[in-house]
Amino acid sequence: MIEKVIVAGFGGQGVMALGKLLAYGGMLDDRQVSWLPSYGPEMRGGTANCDVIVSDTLIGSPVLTDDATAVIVMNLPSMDKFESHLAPNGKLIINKSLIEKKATRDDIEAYYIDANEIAMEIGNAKAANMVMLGAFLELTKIVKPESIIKAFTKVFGEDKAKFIPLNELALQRGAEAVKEQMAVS
Amino acid sequence: MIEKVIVAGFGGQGVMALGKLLAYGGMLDDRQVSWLPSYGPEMRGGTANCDVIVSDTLIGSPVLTDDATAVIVMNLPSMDKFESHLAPNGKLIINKSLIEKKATRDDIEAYYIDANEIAMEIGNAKAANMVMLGAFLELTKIVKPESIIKAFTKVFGEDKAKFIPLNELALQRGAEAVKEQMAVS
Amino acid sequence: MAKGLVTFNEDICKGCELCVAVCPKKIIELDQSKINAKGFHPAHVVNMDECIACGNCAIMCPDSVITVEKL
Amino acid sequence: MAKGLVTFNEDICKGCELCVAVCPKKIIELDQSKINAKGFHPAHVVNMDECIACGNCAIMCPDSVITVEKL
Amino acid sequence: MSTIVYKKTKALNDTQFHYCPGCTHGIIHKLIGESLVELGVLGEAIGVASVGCSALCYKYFNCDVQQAAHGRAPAVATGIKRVRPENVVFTLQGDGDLASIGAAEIVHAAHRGEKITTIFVNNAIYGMTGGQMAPTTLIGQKATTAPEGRTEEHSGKPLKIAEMLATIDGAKYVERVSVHNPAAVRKAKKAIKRAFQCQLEGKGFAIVEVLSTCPTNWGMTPVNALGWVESDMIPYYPLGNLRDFEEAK
Amino acid sequence: MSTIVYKKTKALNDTQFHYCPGCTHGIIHKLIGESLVELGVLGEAIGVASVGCSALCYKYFNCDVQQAAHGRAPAVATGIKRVRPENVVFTLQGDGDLASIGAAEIVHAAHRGEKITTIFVNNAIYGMTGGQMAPTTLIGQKATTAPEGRTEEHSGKPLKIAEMLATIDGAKYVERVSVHNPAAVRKAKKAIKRAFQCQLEGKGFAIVEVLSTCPTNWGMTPVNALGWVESDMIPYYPLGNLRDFEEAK
Amino acid sequence: MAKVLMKGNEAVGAAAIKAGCRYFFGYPITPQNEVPEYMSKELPKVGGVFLQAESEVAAINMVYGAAGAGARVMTSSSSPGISLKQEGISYIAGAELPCVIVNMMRGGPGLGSIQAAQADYFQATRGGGNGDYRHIVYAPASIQETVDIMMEAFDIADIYRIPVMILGDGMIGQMMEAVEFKEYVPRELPEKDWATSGTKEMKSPRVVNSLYLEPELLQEHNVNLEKKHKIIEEKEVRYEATGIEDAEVVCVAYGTTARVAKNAIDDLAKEGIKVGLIRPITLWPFPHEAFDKINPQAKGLLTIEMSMGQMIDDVKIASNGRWPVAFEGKTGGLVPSSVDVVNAVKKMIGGAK
Amino acid sequence: MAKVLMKGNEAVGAAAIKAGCRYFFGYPITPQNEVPEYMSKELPKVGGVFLQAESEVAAINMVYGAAGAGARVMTSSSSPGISLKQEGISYIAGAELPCVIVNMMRGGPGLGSIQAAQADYFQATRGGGNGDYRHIVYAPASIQETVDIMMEAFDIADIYRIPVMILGDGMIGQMMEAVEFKEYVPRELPEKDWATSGTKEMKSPRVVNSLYLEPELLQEHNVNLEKKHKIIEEKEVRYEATGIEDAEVVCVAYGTTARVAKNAIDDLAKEGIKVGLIRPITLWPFPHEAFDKINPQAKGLLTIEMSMGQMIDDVKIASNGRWPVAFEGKTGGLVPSSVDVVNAVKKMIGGAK
Ligand SMILES: Cc1ncc(C[n+]2csc(CCOP(=O)(O)OP(=O)(O)O)c2C)c(N)n1
Ligand SMILES: Cc1ncc(C[n+]2csc(CCOP(=O)(O)OP(=O)(O)O)c2C)c(N)n1
Ligand code: SF4
Ligand code: SF4
Ligand code: SF4
Ligand code: SF4
Ligand code: SF4
Ligand code: SF4
Ligand SMILES: [Mg+2]
Ligand SMILES: [Mg+2]
Repeated sequence: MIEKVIVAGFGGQGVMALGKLLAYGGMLDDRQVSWLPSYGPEMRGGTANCDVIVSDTLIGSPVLTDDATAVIVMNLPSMDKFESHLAPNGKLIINKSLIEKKATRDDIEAYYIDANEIAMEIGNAKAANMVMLGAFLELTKIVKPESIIKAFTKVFGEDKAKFIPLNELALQRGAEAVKEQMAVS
Repeated sequence: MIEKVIVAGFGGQGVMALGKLLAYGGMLDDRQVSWLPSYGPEMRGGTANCDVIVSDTLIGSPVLTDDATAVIVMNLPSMDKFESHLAPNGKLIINKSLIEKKATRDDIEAYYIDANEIAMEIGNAKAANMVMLGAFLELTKIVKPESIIKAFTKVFGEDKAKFIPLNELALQRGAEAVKEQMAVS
Repeated sequence: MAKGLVTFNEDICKGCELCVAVCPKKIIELDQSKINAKGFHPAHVVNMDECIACGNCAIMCPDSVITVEKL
Repeated sequence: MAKGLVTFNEDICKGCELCVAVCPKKIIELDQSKINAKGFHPAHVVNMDECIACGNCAIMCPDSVITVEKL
Repeated sequence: MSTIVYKKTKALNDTQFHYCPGCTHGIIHKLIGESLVELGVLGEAIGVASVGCSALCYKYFNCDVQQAAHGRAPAVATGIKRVRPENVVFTLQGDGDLASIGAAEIVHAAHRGEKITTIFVNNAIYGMTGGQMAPTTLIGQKATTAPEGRTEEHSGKPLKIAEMLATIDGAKYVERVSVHNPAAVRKAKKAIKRAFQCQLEGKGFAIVEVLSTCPTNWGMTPVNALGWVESDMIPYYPLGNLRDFEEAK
Repeated sequence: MSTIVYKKTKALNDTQFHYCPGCTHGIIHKLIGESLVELGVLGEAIGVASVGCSALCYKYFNCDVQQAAHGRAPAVATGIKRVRPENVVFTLQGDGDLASIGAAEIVHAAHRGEKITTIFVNNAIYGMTGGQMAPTTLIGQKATTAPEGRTEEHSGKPLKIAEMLATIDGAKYVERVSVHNPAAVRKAKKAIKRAFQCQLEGKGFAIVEVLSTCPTNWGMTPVNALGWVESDMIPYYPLGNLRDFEEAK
Repeated sequence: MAKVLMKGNEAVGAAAIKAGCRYFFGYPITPQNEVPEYMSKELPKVGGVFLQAESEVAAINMVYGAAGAGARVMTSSSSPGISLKQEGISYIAGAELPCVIVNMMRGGPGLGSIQAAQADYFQATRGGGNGDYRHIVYAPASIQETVDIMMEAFDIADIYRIPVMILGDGMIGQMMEAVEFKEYVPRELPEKDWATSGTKEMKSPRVVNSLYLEPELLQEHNVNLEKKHKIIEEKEVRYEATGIEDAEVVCVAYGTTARVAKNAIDDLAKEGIKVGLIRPITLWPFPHEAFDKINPQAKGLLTIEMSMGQMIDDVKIASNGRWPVAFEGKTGGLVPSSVDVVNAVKKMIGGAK
Repeated sequence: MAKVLMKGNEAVGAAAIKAGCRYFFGYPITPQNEVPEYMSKELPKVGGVFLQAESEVAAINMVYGAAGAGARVMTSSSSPGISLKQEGISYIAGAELPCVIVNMMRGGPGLGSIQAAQADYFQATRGGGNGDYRHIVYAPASIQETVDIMMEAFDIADIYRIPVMILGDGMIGQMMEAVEFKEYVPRELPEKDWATSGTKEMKSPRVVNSLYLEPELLQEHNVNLEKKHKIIEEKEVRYEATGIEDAEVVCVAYGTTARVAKNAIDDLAKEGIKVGLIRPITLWPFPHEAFDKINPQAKGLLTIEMSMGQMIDDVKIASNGRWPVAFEGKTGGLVPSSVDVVNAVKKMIGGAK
């Protein structure tokens, strides 16, 4: 099993954190993992993305160019940039709240998640990234959601433990949202 | 014809100037020439020496190690250091005014010049280097004394022209001093 | 009091609120109803009539978003 | 006035004459009759009786040639 | 009829700044541009970009610019000015650039009385690299390389560049200003103009230290950052003129 | 019975100095050595030799010495002192070394309040390399790289290091002295001792600028060189204390 | 110890502290900022000192001073900053002081970019500073390897009294991987009887120095250094070599590009093309011996670098005419893809199979 | 013009001024001090500017500024000073600015000695700075050649927009030889339409820069630089080769050591031993082509350097396994004697004949 994921969005949308949680969770599930960030020249307000690999076997290059198995895009510029990085049959998970466009390739699977709306519903707009992660986990089963939750305090520190319930919920809601689409698609 | 000369003494004894005049004079005589200085760590009061080559053919390395055809020593430490640099049959020209020792090698020709005394006699202790140069020229005939005199203002500047007569005399006296020894030796 | 006309090049506003903070008439706000291409709520004047064309907002705007005219 | 005894480590004197210049009694001179191994005329006191053991010469000597004793 | 009270200066092109929202680097760019235009020397200007958040300023100014190595803008400007004394040469440098790695270069540009103008953006932090301590970071201020806040025992007190350079005779114009409110910005503009005037009159080296914000690395909103300049920076870094064309005391 | 009025300090070994006749580098060596002995800290001392005529001073001192790259002695001393705060660390630097290439390092040792002592030998010239202009070369003074004499127009006025560093808070002791006559030498010794005292008390950075001669490159006799210090150097570089353990003004 | 997920830069700091490094002098530069940041947080907790120097030049000279005083000390920077340290590194090598220097390389020349590159190979292996000197260069390819090497590097530096460089790149510095910290077991280390510490305990004065005004003495010093270098070349070479005895083509790559090469080699294996890999772990000393084991009938060697081709010089020297040497690379922050490598290999063996 | 006897360092200055160089930024260091000293005296006379910078770092950045402003400009230093210039040189190469840099090498590493050496070969030819860049390196062997090359160097720098290094050594700098100044005839030079001069004449703003934050753009920039390097490798290689077609042994040496080699070759000829010489005049680009003309039956190549062996890497690459490569050298300020070379050659051909 291997998942090579690109997570991309504006700075501030939590794409780096999403990637770190995924990688940490993967490690807790005893998988090989790598996480590789990439920033634009802006310190704030620019674009940010990271490459995450979770795999059963030794990881070669941590860089994803055109061999991503999944791409999670939080905003439009990211979608424009990274859709092409998907391998055939890869999964494109789109934050529908901010991206009106549809996937342009037809050799991939596209999923549309109202991440911001869902996050607002459960009480915190900042949890949109967790909603997207929930969707991704549901689709790939590469890491157990419990492991992500275990990773939470490791990545953000013990004092953030109070946010766990919210984030658990966000993962669930993301999973549910994508399940509906898996059914219809 | 080729002469490879090491000139050595205390800083201040004019060994560099001696070498430069020799090289410049050689050039005026249409020979190939090189002059290479070497200083100790002291700015003043230390030892100084230079290697001069005057030759009819292209000069290879300007460095003299153990192939000097002549060594002109102005003080004792220089003699101790450079006598061994002479090639067999080379000429060691010794400033007898400051060096009481005799040459230790017997495969070379040694000449003893009372350079400081002679210089004092003609009125300037600083001309001791020119006395030594006079002796060397007489021995080797590698450069015409007239060419040395022509070189004088080139090396020291036009404003030093007034010293030419003194220096001409010093060259002559050096030549005479060595001639006596050539006779006896 | 002079009257002012303040225009915003909304596309390049970064929503920093410096203009909001320095307006003596407190008539500038971020427009929560809009998001520009850079992902920010752009600033706008809510009550242009009160503008005194002091220029403070424009002087402080780091991104040269604002033009102020005296009418 | 105190009397002094000034000794010179002649071998390492550089003949700079700083001691000569600062001696209040003007009793130090370079010894033109000697040349040390370094090629200098070393300094010496010409009239030790006049020495007041002020230490100026020794203080100024850059090469620690001089020792001054008060008798 | 309407008259323009404020409009973007033509010394800046239409490329959008990469600076963070509310970062006062942008205000300082505007002041430099406006000064050059008002003095009528934009066409003679050659800027020297340093390494820091303003490294990319060559993308924005409507004048020639050379991008310099970190800290070396005054040396680069010296090279330019000695070749082209008729041009107007300025450097735009951050506090990491000028006060830390480039301390020798700025001291010696001042020492030689180099006829250049330096705009020194003091935001008490390394902006571009993500918030490390600068020589100008205040006591108690946190930085990524001073996680518990700067202490005097470990790092000394913050360096006062304007005061230090004012002791050097060749620094003929030295002033510290701020851009934390419109009045301060207006004063800052005057100082920058006068610093260019110093160069135009051939007096010598001119520097304006501008207290500036870094909301991102200070961890504040842009508006709160302005407040911090007033409440914390200005008390330690007093505003005012230290040299106005006269000799050093 | 006789008492010793003056005897060579035991802080110096018997290796003969390579300095030119009458060069006051030698006097300064003696003062450093005597101070260390009198304070009883020779055994704790670690010197840092710079690059200049005194580069070889490690051959002479009876204490540990590290030879530093040109201008970087304060950085090397910082490295030593941070590792061994209980030792007494000093740098011995020329004006080319400290005021020119090493300007950033000295400013920042002062800025951090590094607990080291710097003896700064200002002879207004590059001695070791043969008489090039230093930042401290006087106006009109000739140097091999200022063959017509230094001019203000081309190179600015000489840099006053003591005055400049005295503006930095971490520089807790700053004094300028001279060694052109016995009285001056005695004062210089006091200053050097107090500069070490500053370190021993953990106050911060201490520097003594010593006006020194370079008869060789000034083209003077050693005695005339002393006279030139008095007639030409001291008027531009006034002697005296600028900081005595208190805060910067 | 359990595995943790760590950024390369932080892992560098953590490993150094575990190995007893207590002094860090550095200056900020992307993409290695997490090294000083980590050290500023963690060193004080173990009684060490983190100091942000005023520049890279000052930092390396502080390292010189601290190393000369007997400390375990390191610095870290990235390409332009490492350029500024060259004089200081030359001094440290000349004075035979032990220290560790990390270079997380980025694109160049000049200010270049902040993205990962491997374009400082020449500088690292040939010495960008003046004079005849060498320093050991390790090029880890994963965070785990970085950590393991860091923990050894200080011992190696002490044993040989030589600077040791860890040559990573922005990617190694910025990426996160799982890593396990083994217990640090020091080698047998020589006493630092050359370190300046004051003469109090009646020891005779010690001098840390690289100045030898007498040419004969400097030559002698250089010959001694060279002897040391030869021992290091014999004893400290490290590399990974796989499938080279029967390979059609052998890839030579270090660090990040070696990982890309591995992907490509796996892909090629699926197509039945046998490709070997030599991954130098020490860049100096370069693993010349590995090349003697290469299939003499191999069609060629393919050097893969994130540069315009620098290690290729060493590969050519090692090959010594035995095989053609080709190059595949990207630079400026770009990373060659496994497809690039696959294609390059196919080109060497004459089109697709 | 008539011949004059001149020190190498002064000849450097005189030739530069003849070639139109009007700006010099430098910092004192032995054994090249006569270069700045000469310039300080002579440049003002021709309306130029000599400026003593506060450091080598400042000097090279002043050169960057002046070159960027369109000037003919140079700097000069010796080994440790050149180390300090590495970041700046990398910037100049990155921004594609023309300038001339003189290095009169001395013994190293570190402070080393003030005597002549050739131990900065790696630094000069591989770039001691960061990133993928190259600069042309000329290694003259006599004062006359130094002068001739100096006068061309500025044109070459302008044509390729690249720094040009003159790699001499303390001996070349300090010695005097007879020299004749030919009239400077400039090549056809491209307009400096990239130089910053103000936008007054309605030109659009110009930027001198080495920063390319987008990896794709930096890679493109690097590829363009590489194309330029290839052209230089094709067109600007210079060397002297004598007697190599039928040599038993070929010496490879540059600068001062080439002169020693010549003496030795003459001595060996007297003994009936045929020894050839390849004397690279450009060290980069290295004269690989010369090696193709060497007698295939030659017993070996002997590299002679005033170092512990640096150019030997290039000789090995050029030899590509065709001949054994041996080394003879001294370092630290010592110069190998012709006897040393004679013995080394004899050893290669198997004892005395
Ligand atoms: C030689 C070198 N060292 C370090 C860096 C990394 N660096 C880039 S910007 C910067 C400092 C930025 O701080 P500052 O000058 O205060 O500018 P700001 O971003 O705060 O405006 C540093 C250290 C570099 N590019 N080059
Ligand atoms: C990096 C570097 N640049 C230049 C030099 C050459 N150099 C040796 S000593 C010196 C300056 C000496 O002047 P100063 O510091 O005033 O000491 P002084 O000899 O006058 O006591 C210089 C430039 C060097 N060794 N290293
Ligand atoms: S011009 Fe003045 S009053 Fe009008 S909106 Fe701007 S700040 Fe407010
Ligand atoms: S100051 Fe400018 S950028 Fe900031 S909110 Fe106002 S208009 Fe927008
Ligand atoms: S001690 Fe005083 S009086 Fe005596 S010789 Fe010395 S300087 Fe003169
Ligand atoms: S001061 Fe010292 S060195 Fe100078 S002359 Fe007197 S004793 Fe000799
Ligand atoms: S990091 Fe700070 S200084 Fe840089 S642009 Fe952002 S706010 Fe401004
Ligand atoms: S050159 Fe000058 S400073 Fe150096 S030892 Fe001689 S007199 Fe003293
Ligand atoms: Mg800053
Ligand atoms: Mg000096």
